Amino acid sequence: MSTETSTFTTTDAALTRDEMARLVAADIPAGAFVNLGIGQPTNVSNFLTGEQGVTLHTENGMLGMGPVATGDDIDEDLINAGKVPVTELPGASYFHHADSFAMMRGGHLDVCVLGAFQVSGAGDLANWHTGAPGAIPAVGGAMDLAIGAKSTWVMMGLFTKTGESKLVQALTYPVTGLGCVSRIYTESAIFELAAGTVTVRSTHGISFEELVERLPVELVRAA
Amino acid sequence: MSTETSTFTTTDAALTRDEMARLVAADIPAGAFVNLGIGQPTNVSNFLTGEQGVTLHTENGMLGMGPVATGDDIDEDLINAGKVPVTELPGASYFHHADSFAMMRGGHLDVCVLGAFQVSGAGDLANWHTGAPGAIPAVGGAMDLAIGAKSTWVMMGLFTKTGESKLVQALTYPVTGLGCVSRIYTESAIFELAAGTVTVRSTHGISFEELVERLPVELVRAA
Amino acid sequence: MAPRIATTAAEAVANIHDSSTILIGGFGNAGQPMELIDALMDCGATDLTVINNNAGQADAGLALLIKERRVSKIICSFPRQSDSWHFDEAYRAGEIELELVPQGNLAERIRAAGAGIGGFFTPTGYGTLLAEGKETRVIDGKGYVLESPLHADFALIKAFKADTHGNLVYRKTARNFGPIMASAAKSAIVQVDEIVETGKLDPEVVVTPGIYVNTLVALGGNNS
Amino acid sequence: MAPRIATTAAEAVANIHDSSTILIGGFGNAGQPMELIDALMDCGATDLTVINNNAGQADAGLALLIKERRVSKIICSFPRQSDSWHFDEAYRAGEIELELVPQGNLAERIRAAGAGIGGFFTPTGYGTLLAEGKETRVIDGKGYVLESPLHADFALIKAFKADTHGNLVYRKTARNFGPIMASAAKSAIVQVDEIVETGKLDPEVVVTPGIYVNTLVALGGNNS
Repeated sequence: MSTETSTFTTTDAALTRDEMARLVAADIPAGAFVNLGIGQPTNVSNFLTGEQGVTLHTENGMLGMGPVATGDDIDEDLINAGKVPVTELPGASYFHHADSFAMMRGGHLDVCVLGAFQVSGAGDLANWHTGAPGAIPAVGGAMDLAIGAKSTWVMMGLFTKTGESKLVQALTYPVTGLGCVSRIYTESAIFELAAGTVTVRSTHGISFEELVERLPVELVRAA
Repeated sequence: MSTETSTFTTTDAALTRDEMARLVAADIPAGAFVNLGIGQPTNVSNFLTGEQGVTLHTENGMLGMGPVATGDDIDEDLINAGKVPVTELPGASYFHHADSFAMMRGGHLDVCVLGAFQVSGAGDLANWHTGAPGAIPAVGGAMDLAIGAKSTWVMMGLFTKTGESKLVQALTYPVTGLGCVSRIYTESAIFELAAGTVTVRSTHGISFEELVERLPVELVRAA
Repeated sequence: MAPRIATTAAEAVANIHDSSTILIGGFGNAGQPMELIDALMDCGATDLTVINNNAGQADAGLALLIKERRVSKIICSFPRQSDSWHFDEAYRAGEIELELVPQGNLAERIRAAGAGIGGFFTPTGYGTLLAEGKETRVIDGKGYVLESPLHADFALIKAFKADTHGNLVYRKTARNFGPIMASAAKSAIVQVDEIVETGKLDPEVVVTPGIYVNTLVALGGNNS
Repeated sequence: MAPRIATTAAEAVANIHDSSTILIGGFGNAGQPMELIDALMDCGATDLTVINNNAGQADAGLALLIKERRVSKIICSFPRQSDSWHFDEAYRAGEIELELVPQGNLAERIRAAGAGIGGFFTPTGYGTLLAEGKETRVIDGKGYVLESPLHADFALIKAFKADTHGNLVYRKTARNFGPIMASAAKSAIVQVDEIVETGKLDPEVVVTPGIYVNTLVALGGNNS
């Protein structure tokens, strides 16, 4: 999971969702055990290569999950955490829910990729609940996933519809997990978070200086 | 495990070890899941009948343990808690050590039969350590077994070699488990322990009155 | 005891009484004991506390129990879904109590009940709304929340095959909550596709030993 | 990562360094990784903390490590046996530290380490010498002792078969501590009778998923 070799890069255009997913996929070390959260992170699986030999975990009790099932391959007993029918790869295994979450909680997965409402410079994550009055709360596996891997990466848009930064000094949404996020992929920039320092690895369609201006956290440019 | 129908009985001679084992076996309810401790309790299995349909648990990871293995049936991967080769009955299952002790600790076994150094009138058990200076302590599964069944029964001699009662007011040996024993089988008498009351179910080669005289705990004669 | 073998789902759930706490297995449709839930609906038991990953979907199963106000409390991780309208309505009306538990803590609490553990420190949920009012502790520099076991009177689960001793095997991700729920209930009621003779399941591959199973009912299935 | 496949026991244990904490599987001879323990003896690592159910027997394996004073501390449930003379001597000489743990607490502490649990309340040992100095608590009228996870640097275990992904199956009661020890070590080193191609083990019957296995070595066996 080391990132010490990252050098600052920049591109003219913001990243598309597929480009983000492709970058995440390329950053996953060969042979890693990975959980991809529901939503944008699921798309990462489309860009993993066979040579990477990545094993996917689904928290409802499986390692070695294959692509989404279609046609005759659909089996109602074989679904992912998003309740979508999936397939089984050679070397797969099944286990019950307590064993599956023990695997996460025990820190055995290498990478977990999640969506987010907000991430703080300290790596605090908010992605489970808007906290809006009247909203019915539902947490699922969000809090387990947040702390359930050696590295937790986030994929999100960097700005809200009204232009506020989702990379914040302190969360205003309810916390999912504290100090758990180590990397954030957005359409505009990729950030590394470590020991309270936020390093910008790359910018996309925005300059480092503009980022510094628009984001409420102190930023360091990668060397 | 109810004993409400027991009526007081007496026989002229002290029970032999086989007679004790036979009585214990007869008291085990049909269909029960049972763990028999190392030593005297192991002998109980020789007196269980097929009609009882008792399932034996061994804490090193098996339900459905059969008789001791001999000859070609000996398999070094199939042993009991006493490390003796055993056999497997139809309907057996294997599980790992944490699951096996979870089964005990969770109260899923019906009966556990153990040996003892001492039992108190309150059902406290001492059977793991003499506490003698210089003795190297070893506990094994003793403490787990003591509290690991719906009913814990003890088989022991009632008196020490020097004639002291091993049914005591308060343990002088180190505790294995508190308030866990509900029945004691000895060569001289069988006792039911409940809510601090010690009821004598039967005497063997000794009268109830002699027992009252020799034992330091208050005794009630079964109706 | 060898499990009671019921011939219908109705017979399997006949002992469930008002005010019971019931673990219900399944994640999505996988491992969901549909027929047992329907039978629970028919048996009339009410004032139930239900422990399930979700809070019912659409117009079937658990959702109908909630619609009929038979569930006074639900303990789950993910009640709100696009089609959880019956729960949403009961909840907004203040007619159902919700205890929201992170999914892994839910699983571990159920496992703890079966394993005789009195409580455990989990890192999941530390520093969040769902730890409010709970004991917390920093151990080796990391924050943990104390969580308690979730015991139940009954478990309704679905497995693939059973033998007549009650040993169970599951299929793929339909295993999910089944094994831990069977261990955490006083009485586990299990629907299976097929009951085979004892001796037909390899002891090495049994997932739930028969000791955890009280009632079996074979209801066929699509996958056998 | 797919596990490293070593060709000899010596190569399998080559990374074990002085002052390591090592989980060693087995109960009696069943599941005991004899060849790996012998290789550990040969590799010279010392000042070891060993977690095992026992403290060595006769003049082989763990007993020899203790005889050579390579084990500074042992965490076990049953050190004293008729043939545990090397442990007895080291212990009486004050040359080995002993942490005695009830067997089920030992298993649960190992499981807790693998499962990321910070501590748990167990009824086993409450009111006994082995709870002295430990935090206790009465929960719903029953006494419990707080026990902590047992993490380790390495686990040496024996399984029956592995596939090249490191998925493991065991044989009969030789399963014992293997699965939980594999999960509790930073690096699990596993000897098996046979390594088969990935795809040859049924995913339903895998007991230890490959994620827990770091090094495999096939050493044949008597039972395959």
